[in-house]
Amino acid sequence: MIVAQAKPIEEILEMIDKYDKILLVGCKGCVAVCAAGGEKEVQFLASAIRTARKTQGREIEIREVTLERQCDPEYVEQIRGFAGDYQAILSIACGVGVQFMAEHYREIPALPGLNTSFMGGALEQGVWSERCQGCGNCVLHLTGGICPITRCSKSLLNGPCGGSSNGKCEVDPEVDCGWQLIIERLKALGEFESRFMEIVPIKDWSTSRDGGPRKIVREDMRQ
Amino acid sequence: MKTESRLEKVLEKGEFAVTSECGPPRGADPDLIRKKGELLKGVVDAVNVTDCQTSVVRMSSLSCCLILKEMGFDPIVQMVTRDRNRIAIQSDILGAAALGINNILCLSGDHQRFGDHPQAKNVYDIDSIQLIMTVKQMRDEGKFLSGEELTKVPRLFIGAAANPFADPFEIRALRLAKKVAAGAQFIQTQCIYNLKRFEEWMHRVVDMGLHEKVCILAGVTPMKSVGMARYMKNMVPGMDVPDEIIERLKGVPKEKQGEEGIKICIETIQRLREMEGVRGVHIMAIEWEEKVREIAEGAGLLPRPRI
Amino acid sequence: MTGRKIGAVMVVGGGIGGVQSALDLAEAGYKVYLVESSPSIGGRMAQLDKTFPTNDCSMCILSPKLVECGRHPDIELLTYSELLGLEGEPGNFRAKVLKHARYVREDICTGCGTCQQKCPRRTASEFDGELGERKAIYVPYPQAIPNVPVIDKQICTYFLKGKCRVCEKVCPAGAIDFEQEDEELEIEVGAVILALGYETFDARLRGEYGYGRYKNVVTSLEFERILSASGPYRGEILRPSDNEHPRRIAWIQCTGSRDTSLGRGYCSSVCCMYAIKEAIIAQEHDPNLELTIFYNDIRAFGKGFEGYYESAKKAGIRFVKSIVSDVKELPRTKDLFIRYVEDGEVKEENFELVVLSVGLEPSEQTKLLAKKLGVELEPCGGFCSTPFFNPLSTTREGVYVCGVFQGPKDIPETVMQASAASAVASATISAERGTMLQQRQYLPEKQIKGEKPKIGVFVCHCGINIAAVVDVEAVRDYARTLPHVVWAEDNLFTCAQDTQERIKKVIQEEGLNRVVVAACSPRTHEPLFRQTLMEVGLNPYLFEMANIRDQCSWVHMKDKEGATQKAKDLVRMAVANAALLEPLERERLPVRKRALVVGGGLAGMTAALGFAEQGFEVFLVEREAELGGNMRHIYWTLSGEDPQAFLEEMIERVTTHPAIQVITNAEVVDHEGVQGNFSTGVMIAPTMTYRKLEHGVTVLATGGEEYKPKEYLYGEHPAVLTQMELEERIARGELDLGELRRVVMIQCVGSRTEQRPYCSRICCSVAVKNALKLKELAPDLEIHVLFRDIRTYGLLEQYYTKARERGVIFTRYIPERPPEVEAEGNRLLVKVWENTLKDDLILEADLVVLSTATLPRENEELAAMFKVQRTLEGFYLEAHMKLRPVDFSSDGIYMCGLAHSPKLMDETISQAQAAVARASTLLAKDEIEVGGVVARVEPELCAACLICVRACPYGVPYICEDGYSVIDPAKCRGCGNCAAECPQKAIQLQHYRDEQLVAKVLALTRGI
Amino acid sequence: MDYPPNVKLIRVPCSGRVDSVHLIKAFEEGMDGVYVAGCLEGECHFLTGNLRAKKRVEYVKGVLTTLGINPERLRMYNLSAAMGSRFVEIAREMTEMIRSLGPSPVKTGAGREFPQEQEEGEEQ
Repeated sequence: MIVAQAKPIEEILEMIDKYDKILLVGCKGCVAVCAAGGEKEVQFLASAIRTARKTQGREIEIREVTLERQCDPEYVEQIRGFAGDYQAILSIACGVGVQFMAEHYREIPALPGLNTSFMGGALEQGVWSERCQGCGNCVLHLTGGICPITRCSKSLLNGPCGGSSNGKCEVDPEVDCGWQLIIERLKALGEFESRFMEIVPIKDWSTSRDGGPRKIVREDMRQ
Repeated sequence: MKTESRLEKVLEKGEFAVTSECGPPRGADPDLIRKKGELLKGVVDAVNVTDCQTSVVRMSSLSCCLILKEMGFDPIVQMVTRDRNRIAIQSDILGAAALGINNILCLSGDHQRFGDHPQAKNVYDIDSIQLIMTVKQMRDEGKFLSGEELTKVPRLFIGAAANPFADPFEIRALRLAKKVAAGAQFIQTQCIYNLKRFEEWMHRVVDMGLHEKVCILAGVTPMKSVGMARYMKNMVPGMDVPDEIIERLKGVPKEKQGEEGIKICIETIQRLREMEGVRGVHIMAIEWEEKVREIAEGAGLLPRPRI
Repeated sequence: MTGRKIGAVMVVGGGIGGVQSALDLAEAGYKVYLVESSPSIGGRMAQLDKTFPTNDCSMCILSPKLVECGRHPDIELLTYSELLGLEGEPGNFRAKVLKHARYVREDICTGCGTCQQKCPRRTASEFDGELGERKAIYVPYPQAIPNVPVIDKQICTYFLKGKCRVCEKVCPAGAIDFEQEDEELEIEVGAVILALGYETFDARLRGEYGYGRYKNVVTSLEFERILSASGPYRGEILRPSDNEHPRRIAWIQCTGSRDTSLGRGYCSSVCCMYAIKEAIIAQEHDPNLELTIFYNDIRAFGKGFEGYYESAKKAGIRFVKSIVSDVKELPRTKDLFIRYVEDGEVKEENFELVVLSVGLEPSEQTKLLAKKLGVELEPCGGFCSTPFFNPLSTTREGVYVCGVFQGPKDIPETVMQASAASAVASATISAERGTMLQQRQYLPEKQIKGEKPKIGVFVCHCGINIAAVVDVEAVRDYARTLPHVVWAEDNLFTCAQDTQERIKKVIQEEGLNRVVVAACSPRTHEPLFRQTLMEVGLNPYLFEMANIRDQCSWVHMKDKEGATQKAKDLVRMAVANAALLEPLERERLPVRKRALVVGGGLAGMTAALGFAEQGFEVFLVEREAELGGNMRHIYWTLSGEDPQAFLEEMIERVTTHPAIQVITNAEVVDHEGVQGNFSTGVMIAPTMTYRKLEHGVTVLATGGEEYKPKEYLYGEHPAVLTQMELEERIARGELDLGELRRVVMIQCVGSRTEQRPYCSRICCSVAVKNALKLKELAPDLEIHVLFRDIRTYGLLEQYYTKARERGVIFTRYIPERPPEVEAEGNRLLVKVWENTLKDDLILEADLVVLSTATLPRENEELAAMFKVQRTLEGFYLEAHMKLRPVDFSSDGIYMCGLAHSPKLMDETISQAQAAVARASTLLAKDEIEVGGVVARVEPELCAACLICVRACPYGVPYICEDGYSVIDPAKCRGCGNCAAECPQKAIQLQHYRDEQLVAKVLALTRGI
Repeated sequence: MDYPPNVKLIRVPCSGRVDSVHLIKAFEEGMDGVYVAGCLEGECHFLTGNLRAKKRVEYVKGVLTTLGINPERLRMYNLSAAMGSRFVEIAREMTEMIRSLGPSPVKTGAGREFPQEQEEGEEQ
């Protein structure tokens, strides 16, 4: 899923400072699952904003909505009926959601309430970790199912650098050395001998973000 | 392909090679690098110039190499893949060769997290092994990475780094093999304090026959003080400083610790020289270049052979 | 026996013991006749102010039980009645009961109280210890069950002089019937339980204390009434002579106890604790009081008692170890002049009020009834004789006993025994379970969906508990102004049974669909009111309480205006919440009629047999290879029984009983499920076979063990033993008694210490037991017992006396200077500081015997597995110290034996039987209701994020095939953690929905 | 056993039921102080509810700080049902603390009562 976290409230308050009527839109997709942008966060943020405004003696009207997803036009259109009544849309979806809001409601500013962080998963309650950078050209079959691009701080493709120490990365002793993980996994799979010595050729990054904004078209589905 | 590299020639002759390094200045003053160069005159066969080491911004390696070249050195340009994509890298390789630089050391580079610009975006378009392949392909096949032909090949003696002390230990020799397979001709290792561990690594290297395919220069760094030893032990990832070293430094008064460090360094070089497969020594006297001569002298490495 | 058996039990005595027996029996499927000689049930506990060691209000915790008893369809109350005799045989008795004429018809009286108000004739109130008054027609106390007055023929003007009949004139219901006559009933029952209780010692017999002559000398029971908010002085501490506040109060312990000269050679067991409690409560009323307790030994031997005693000492209550020789009244001031001896010195002191801590004894009527029934009494004190290993059986088969009539004891032990008696009494007729029951009559549940809220508010005065501080009428009037409120009224006691009838009437007449009671704590009273709602077809969850007593009147006594305002706020919040209440569904689950007993010692085996005799299957799981536990090391008792013979026979019965599966060498490894449907995994050695046991209830009887001391050279010197080791050696003949000249026993080894601050209860009597045994075997042997307080409570006191008579020397030591033991070759030197003589006593001993603490057996993992709570010392923690002494707060799990607290074998047997009784109330049911306050998922909103799955402490939620979270209402415990964490607000904890909690906040801040 | 009547209770089955939204709402509504009273640590009737509540309280305290509301206005207390006198003590302590702080800025509209500098403890 896309993992995001709340922006500092001060930043949000500054963003909406000139408004007194805003629409706060949550998303039931990834950001709900990572506890950043679901209905609960909508309620919490709305209340926090109103609380802050009250301390300044200024009222603010906030309408609270949570959409099924903010990355599908049909859902985004669900606020069409009343979006125009508000001076700004504060979206606590991922960056996709915020942009979809902006694209659909061109006359109203769409503001981000979250910092979209990465694609990852939950390690345990309240802990999420990055797993994929969306390079568009997956090599996981070569690396024991552990992504060197995401899990190695330097995205090395041919083994660990000299900074790997006790299974940890030189960047942060809390971070596992991705290559250590890959090596262990390859060994467990009995693929170490065959895989490790093979020099992985220079990667084609054009399928990645480096190739410019990406788009997928399924012609068979297209109408 | 043979190059004009003095280092390559020294090694070819079967001499025990000596290299050292110069850290470029944090400013545009060329005299600072010249001053360092003076200290190494007649002491080394080649001199490395680091490439924004520890991700701290300094004068570019290539520019400093040129200054040292003018002073009569055979510089080794260090190149990290952190800051350049394959376009810039190939362009710099061509430039280096054109300017008469004969050696290149291919590195991935320290992560910027602990440098002076931790906010920077890193590149890592290719890794160090792929960089070795790149240089080799340009030199030996006369082709860019794209496969297109280039007009005049860059004749560079290709080096790489190895850290025998990083984890996981068991792949360290294998990784060296990968670098050799990619085209590395000389190797400069991480500084060695734990001789036992290094010996172990060397055994594996010899067992695999790698020492015959590549020239291994063992890295050494003199300790200035017990504080430095502790710092290296605890703070530098992939550094293995045994407690004996610390104990030994602790055993002498503070003002004598530097002297003791140099003594240790010399002893280390003498031990390394005995080891099968060790073809030279790379003396990294960090911000202490004035001591390189003393160390080389002490280790009986002077004078350097004439080529 | 071949005759027909009857599925009914008669319980004689309507105090807390009788009430508990009756409730357990009725819930387990037996018809109950509850016979009480006074006009109402409740007994002594109703008279008490607070209870130790939790300081709960006695009436408040008792009242719900009384109401439950009063309204239970299978309990027939026969108050103002007495049992005359019993014919027939066990299983099929015919009981003759005399029902005295009340002169008020129970079927018509509405309990409105008008007659009492108008009656012109007054007399002293027995209930208030004659410190207050009542009328000739009266209900003893406001919450009395049944709430039907009785006319006291002895003083009624009409009966005395032939005219008046004011009550008849004013009774709106026409319930007065002067023609009523005593009635003799014949009732068929299968068994009888005597819960006859006690009366307090007549303090006049200790003439030197001046009770009866000096107004300011009162009994402890009278002082309870003085403390009580509903008592004669409305909770102010006043003294009878001048209604002034006394400053210095003294308690004199052992008045009528431990006194062979008065024929009361037993200890009354409860006086030390109630005196401490009375002092603590008095101090809470007025911190400036000077409080002194004159005592003999402080017998704080029960669970949590020692800590309570210590807290009293810390609070500055003075304890003087001395017997008061006499009390004199100073004629002018009516103060009292006390003379006593302390440390060998005669001292004198003045007090303004003296409380005599009077002992407990069976009443003359009780003794008479016992004689009529052919039930033998103990020579000591006239308590009911019971076999040691069958402490609930009288000498007449089919007649059982519990409570103080069996021997002096406190409330929890009475409750325990009452439950136990219900188990043993019903065991004999278990085949007839359910044959005489009446189905509870509930109106079909009214559907309120779509209806607008119509809220009724009932504001309680709680006598004066609330009304003295809060302006109840103002709160009532205010409630009328709140949205959706269509009815508001105030009641003297909203929890009284007649008020329940009234609430039902109002619900029906006004068409209420939500009810708010502004009174006390939902913790004690919510079930009662919910029951009331159910009886008229309202879903029980359409009920809300505002606690305007514990959270308001009791804690804002000095700010009446503020309290009234707050009461209004609380009512407004409750009403706001009530408007949002929804009827909650409950699911019915079948009950697995099988018990699991963990622990195969005396407690576990007794419980297993108890279940089997009730007709339920049992798994008895024991960790060790053989059954018996600690009892294997006990060879005699104070009263002369043979524990080993008993044990052998018991093991035989347990292992051969067809309903009991004994699983030895077994360790519990997992546990899950809810009451009625548990499953527990055991691993059985040596093959390490795993077995899953499915059962409906669990009894944890994991036992205790003797503390192995580190003190006094134990383990270093061969002549230093524990009591258990001594017993074993004597029993095996390993001790050369001829060689011994002097034995020294040291008490409280490892107990009452900083590390283990509790009293181990049994060590004093074990020391006495073994001292007597040694004396029996070697009369010339010199035996010293070094003690802090000798705690031979109840009838055990006789043996302490006997030991002293036999020449055992008891020497007190003070904890600041404990005895010292030194080795000198084979001999031991014991040095002890004698505080009276102010000198060291040095004893050369051949044997030093340590009376060591009783510890719970390692149970931490097990407790975590069963999710049950423990005390700081590691004993299991019961749901309520007083009234639920064998229940865990988790439903369907019960405890007994040493794992609960140290106790003697007969007490363990009682508690095990009690656990059986409590568990049987569940096993007797075919199905149980689950659900109610549980988390509910709105699938539409659910993002299937798994946060609830991870947050649930019990692992209940899961994501179903359709991709949303499912929470099984049968497994959900209703904590609401999932609801709080759900990022989509897809989970709501029923009854505590976000909307409701926020509504309370809004009601508080925004007003109406 | 007396405490000021300004303390009012909202009953929950477990302190773990209390949600950060409830806490912030109470402040939005102008409550001067809020405290969560849970079981003693290690003695939660529902095993860990009180520990979760504690973490939520800590989180909301952080948010209050950024909103300029003194985080001391929100507290978590642990006590058992038998600790009546501790309850009274807490009620008094809380009331006194709120008195010294004065009314919540939510009610006065007087701006931040809590200076920005004191946010240092906050991460990032």
